[in-house]
Amino acid sequence: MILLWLILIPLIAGVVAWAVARWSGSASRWVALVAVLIDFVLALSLWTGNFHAGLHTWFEQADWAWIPQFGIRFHLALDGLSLLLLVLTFFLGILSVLASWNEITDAVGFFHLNLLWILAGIAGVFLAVNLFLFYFAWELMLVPMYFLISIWGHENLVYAAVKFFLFTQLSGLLMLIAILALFFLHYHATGTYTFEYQELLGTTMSSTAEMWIMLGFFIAFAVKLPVVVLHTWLPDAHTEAPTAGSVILAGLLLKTGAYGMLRFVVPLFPHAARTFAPVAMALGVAGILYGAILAFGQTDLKRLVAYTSVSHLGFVLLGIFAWNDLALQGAVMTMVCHGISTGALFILVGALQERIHSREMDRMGGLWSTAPRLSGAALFFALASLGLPGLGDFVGEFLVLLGTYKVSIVLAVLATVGVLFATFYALRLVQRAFQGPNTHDWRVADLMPREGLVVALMVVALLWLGLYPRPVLDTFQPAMARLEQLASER
Amino acid sequence: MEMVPIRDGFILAGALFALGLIGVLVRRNVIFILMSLEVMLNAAGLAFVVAGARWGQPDGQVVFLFILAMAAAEVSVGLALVLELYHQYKSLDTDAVSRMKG
Amino acid sequence: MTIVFYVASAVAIVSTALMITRLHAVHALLYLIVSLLAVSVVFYTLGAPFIAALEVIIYAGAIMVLFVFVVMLLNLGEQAARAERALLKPSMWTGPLILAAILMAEFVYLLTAGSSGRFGGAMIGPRGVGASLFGPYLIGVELASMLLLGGLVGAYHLGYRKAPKPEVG
Amino acid sequence: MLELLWLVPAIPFAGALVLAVLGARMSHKSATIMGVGTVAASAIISILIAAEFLNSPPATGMYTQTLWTWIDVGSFRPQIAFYLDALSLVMMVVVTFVSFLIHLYSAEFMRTDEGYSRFFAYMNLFVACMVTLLLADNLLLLYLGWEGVGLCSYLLIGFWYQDPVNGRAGRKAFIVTRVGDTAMAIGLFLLFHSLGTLRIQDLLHAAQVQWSTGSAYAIAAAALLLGGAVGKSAQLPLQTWLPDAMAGPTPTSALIHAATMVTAGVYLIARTHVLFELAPPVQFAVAAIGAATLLMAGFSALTQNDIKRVLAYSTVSQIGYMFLALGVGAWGAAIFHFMTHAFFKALLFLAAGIIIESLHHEHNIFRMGGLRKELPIAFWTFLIAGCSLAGLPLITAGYYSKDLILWSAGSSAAGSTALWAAGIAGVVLTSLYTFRLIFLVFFGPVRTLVSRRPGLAMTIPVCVLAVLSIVGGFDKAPFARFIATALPTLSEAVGGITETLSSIVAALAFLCGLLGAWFVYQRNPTLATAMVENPAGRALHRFWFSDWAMDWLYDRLFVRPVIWIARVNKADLVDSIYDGLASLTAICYRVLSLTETGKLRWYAAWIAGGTVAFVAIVMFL
Repeated sequence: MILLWLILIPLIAGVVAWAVARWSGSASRWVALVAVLIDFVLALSLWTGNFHAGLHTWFEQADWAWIPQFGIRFHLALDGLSLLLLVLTFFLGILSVLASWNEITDAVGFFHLNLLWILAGIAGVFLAVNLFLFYFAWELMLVPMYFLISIWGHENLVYAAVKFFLFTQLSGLLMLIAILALFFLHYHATGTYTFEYQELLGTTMSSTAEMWIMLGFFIAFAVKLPVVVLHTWLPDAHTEAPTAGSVILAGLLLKTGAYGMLRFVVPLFPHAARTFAPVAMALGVAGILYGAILAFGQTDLKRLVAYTSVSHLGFVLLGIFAWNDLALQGAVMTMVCHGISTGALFILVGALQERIHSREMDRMGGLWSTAPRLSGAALFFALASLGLPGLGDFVGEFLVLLGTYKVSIVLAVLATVGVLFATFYALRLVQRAFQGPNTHDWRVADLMPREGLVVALMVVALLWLGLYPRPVLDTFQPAMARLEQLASER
Repeated sequence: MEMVPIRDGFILAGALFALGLIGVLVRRNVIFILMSLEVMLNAAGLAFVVAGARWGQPDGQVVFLFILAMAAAEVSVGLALVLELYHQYKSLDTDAVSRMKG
Repeated sequence: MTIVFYVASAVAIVSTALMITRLHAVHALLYLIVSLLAVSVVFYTLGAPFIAALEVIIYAGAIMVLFVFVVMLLNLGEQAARAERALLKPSMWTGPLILAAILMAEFVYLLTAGSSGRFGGAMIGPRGVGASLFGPYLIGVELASMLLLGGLVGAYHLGYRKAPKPEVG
Repeated sequence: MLELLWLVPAIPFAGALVLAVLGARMSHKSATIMGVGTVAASAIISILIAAEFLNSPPATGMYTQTLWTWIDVGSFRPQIAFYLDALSLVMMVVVTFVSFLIHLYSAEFMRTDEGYSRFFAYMNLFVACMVTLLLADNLLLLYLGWEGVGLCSYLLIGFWYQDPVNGRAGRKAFIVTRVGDTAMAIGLFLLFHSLGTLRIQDLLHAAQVQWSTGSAYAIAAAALLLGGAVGKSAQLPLQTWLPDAMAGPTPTSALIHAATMVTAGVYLIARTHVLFELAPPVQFAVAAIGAATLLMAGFSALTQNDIKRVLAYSTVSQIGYMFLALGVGAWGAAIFHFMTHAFFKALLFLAAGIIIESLHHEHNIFRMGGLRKELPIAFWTFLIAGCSLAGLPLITAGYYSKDLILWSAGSSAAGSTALWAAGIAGVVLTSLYTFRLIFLVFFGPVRTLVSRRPGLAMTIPVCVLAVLSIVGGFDKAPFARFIATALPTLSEAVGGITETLSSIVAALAFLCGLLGAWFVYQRNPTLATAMVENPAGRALHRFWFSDWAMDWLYDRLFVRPVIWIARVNKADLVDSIYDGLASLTAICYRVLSLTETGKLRWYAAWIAGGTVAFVAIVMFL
């Protein structure tokens, strides 16, 4: 039941927030904040409650018939991986509500409606274990995101929103085809209609069919992740979106792609995934290097941060397809930490844009002298992004590399060079924007208490993940072990 | 009583339809176009009646009735539009009314 | 009966051809009425007297009256006919003629290919049609009535002009 | 007492945190207390620990303190744990003590800087990271400290961030050292996968058991670790960042870029000496790199005119000596030289800092002169440190440590006469450039007037370090005995150079350099200019001055291509595929919209045509 509430609360609160905005914008904000806080507390309570749950299949389940003839059920289930990503979802949800407190001034109610519905969709994606429901949730998070970009975005918003929509929608349809193909193949094999994840797990099919269906899923998730070549929607969407949109895009939406790969692509199609793994890993490494070089070349601060996502998510892809305990846990760790560190960078860039109305690094410089706390925070998160040991990202990336080394030395070496490349863009970001002479004579306000709180929370989270990541690792360790076992069983 | 070959009934319907089409395509005056449309609808109805008569069933005539109703509705709206058009453009030339050009 | 069918058919085709070539709208209307009456005769020969009657009453009667009213309202006279002549160039006929010829050929080919044989000769009167209309086709009738209502509302809306305020004398 | 070990890095870290968070609101005084006090506490604790360790050494000669398990994934279980033995103890005590002195000095040196608290935050963080690096029980934790000190180095080089030149120098330092770190990270992967652990002691033990001498794994692992070491310690071919790093505040140069951080590479190699012993080619490479670097940097130092750059090159050169020692298996000698070097090089920088501050931040040695009378404290301390650097026989600490290295290079089984000769040539060069500096700065006519004399907080540290620069070498024998509990002793070859011979030659080499410098820069000042005036001399001068054109080479080979690619590809070429798709669609749209003529008859004609076509398809297919 609690799982259903996790999704329902934001859905309902979204409507309420929309309704009360008629009278007061800040009431709408408070409604959104309280709703996300409740969800966060619920998720945390699930975490503490299941901390020592061990190797159960699922910690928690909720299952209702929906269209039973076709095996469509409203089936939610939670394991360590989902749990962790849910906690991250609502953590970033709180921060994005706080971050857009002052930024959004028009259509406040509709903004929060969209924001909360995206969160509900993401929670649905992380919880659904019925493929039909999964697809439903997958689409649910897409449309509000489109509105978020196209209504509250910046200069080039229509272009970015349409590009985002086309890429994700097309890939979503591809996934739908793959889901249906799997559905019918399973019907042919067993004679029952079902969309249930658990039942589809052992579907027998020819290796060609397996490869094609796997590719359908893979491409759908690869667009979201984004894997290089399919990544070009990302910088535009991230750059044009409002701060909350960027945070959710980078912190959560990209993770749904990685989650899909972990939950569906490899366990459902283990043989095809194994055949395909070298290509996927090579794509991951290409993403790491290519994203880093692109990030290095940007002058738009937000675009730079957006390309770093391409680079970091390359590690996730690499880790998933290296498919051993080290790399997998590293991939999940990278997902979590990237969500926080990149989300924080977007929040800071958003705060900066609110102050100087520009994202061009050429128009900045020397901001440290006028906004030291903002600059110091940006430095901190840039360092996290370049993989400084002691901060969360390092743990994830190191584990991924360590695991990859076991599988392919060449790719591990190239990816390690990618870590070096991260230094280029991270330092460039800090030095161009915050250091150097203050040629434009900026006099800007430093972080306000509300922003300071947001940033401080993220700093603490990253330090914690970097120095004592064991609670987090232990949470999803059984889930990953089970996925591994699923993939190797057949 | 001698019977008419069914083929000839269809040929008549086809001929009337084609003539109506020529009218629609050639005439630029919107009134003529509407009249030609009436001919085409009538031809289509004729084809139904012919087919119904072949099998001795009333269904062809029923469909003709529907076509008739549709023609009536179409003409009333169409002619109202013609009047409005003439008020706005002082012309019945359809080529002159090409503001929907892409 | 056969001869009546062929004569009526010939009249219908010739009058339609004349209709689409007239310059005066009123002339064209008259030819159209002739065409419709001829088709009505055809219906009668096909054993559909009810439809023949409706053709005369509704098509030739009601609908054509509408046209007449409109032509009258627009006050199309000699001037309009001159304008029509300017618009109707001989070169415009070729394309439509070819297109219509091909279409007709296709129709004739398709409609006659499988339908050999002759009419059953049975007369289906209003009773048969009515029974069918209000039996299996009842929903169609309701839809048609909705359509007519729509046409009525549409025509009224389009034709509605704000009446000038009556001057208070 | 030993269980307080964790406080040694923790206290400065806490200080750094407090300063970073509250620094802006703290008063000058409390920032000073926080900045200097924490490091002082750390130094006191480490000295107390050392005292206990010496008085009642643990039975196994080492002490491990485990705080918590850091990561726990499968068999990968690195811990946050500290490991103390003779090697890390020496390093820790030297680092914390020198750090404390330099912090004290900084409190005066930086007093008027607006980033006062930020400076101490960085410096404290550095101490914390450096101690973590030294005490780390496993290579991952060592890597944490390793990157941490690299970060602090970057932050402090670019401390005066408003000048882009400083920022660039910092970035260069960080990136160049990270090139080495990348190699080191790969080395970590290799070690973990072949030996199954990253705990240093277990790892060394496993390596000894599993790998034979000269095995490919051992060579690869040692070579990759060496990559990290040359990056951090500014050895060939990654030495180019250190001279530029002098853009940072002088105390930073003294602490990070002379005394402590740059010797981390030496520490790493000494810590993992087993791997190097198992890989003789790599160990020889260490020696060769050391020898080549000490000579190259020595020549470059001769041509510099910025006082701090001279010292920077001399640091590179001295670390070259340490590498030479490591390469020939004289582990103890390398650590001994690290210690004396930490004292005298820190002192040189601090004294240089006094000079620079007194002369309105003048760095050019040709605009200095005659400071012997003006700044006696600076003169005497600089002279002592300089003599120690150049190796004034019998008195100075530097003489003892360097002498040990030279003798080892000649007599070790892994050494050779060529390496020894390179070392001796290095002594000549060292002596030459050191006294060039001293003569130019302290003798001759006064060229710039002194505006300020150092206060107490700056005087005390230099005096303490001056004493240490002399007495630091007298404990040679006990030091060797102590360090032998952690590191193997030198294996002497039969028939190598005797210690006495080596010492005498080294002393002569020192005199050579001294006299040469005196002759060229004191006795006959026109000679130096004459040498540079002729074409060959000028070319050579330029070549050496630009650090053997290595910067130029790297710029062309690596920096520019990367920047070029990034600039060309700014708009992301992949995106043009999708843009092309979009424009194709737009073209289709434009073509199709031509059919929208707005003419009713045309639409009807299209419908009719479509019907004709459709019916035709139905008919004929």
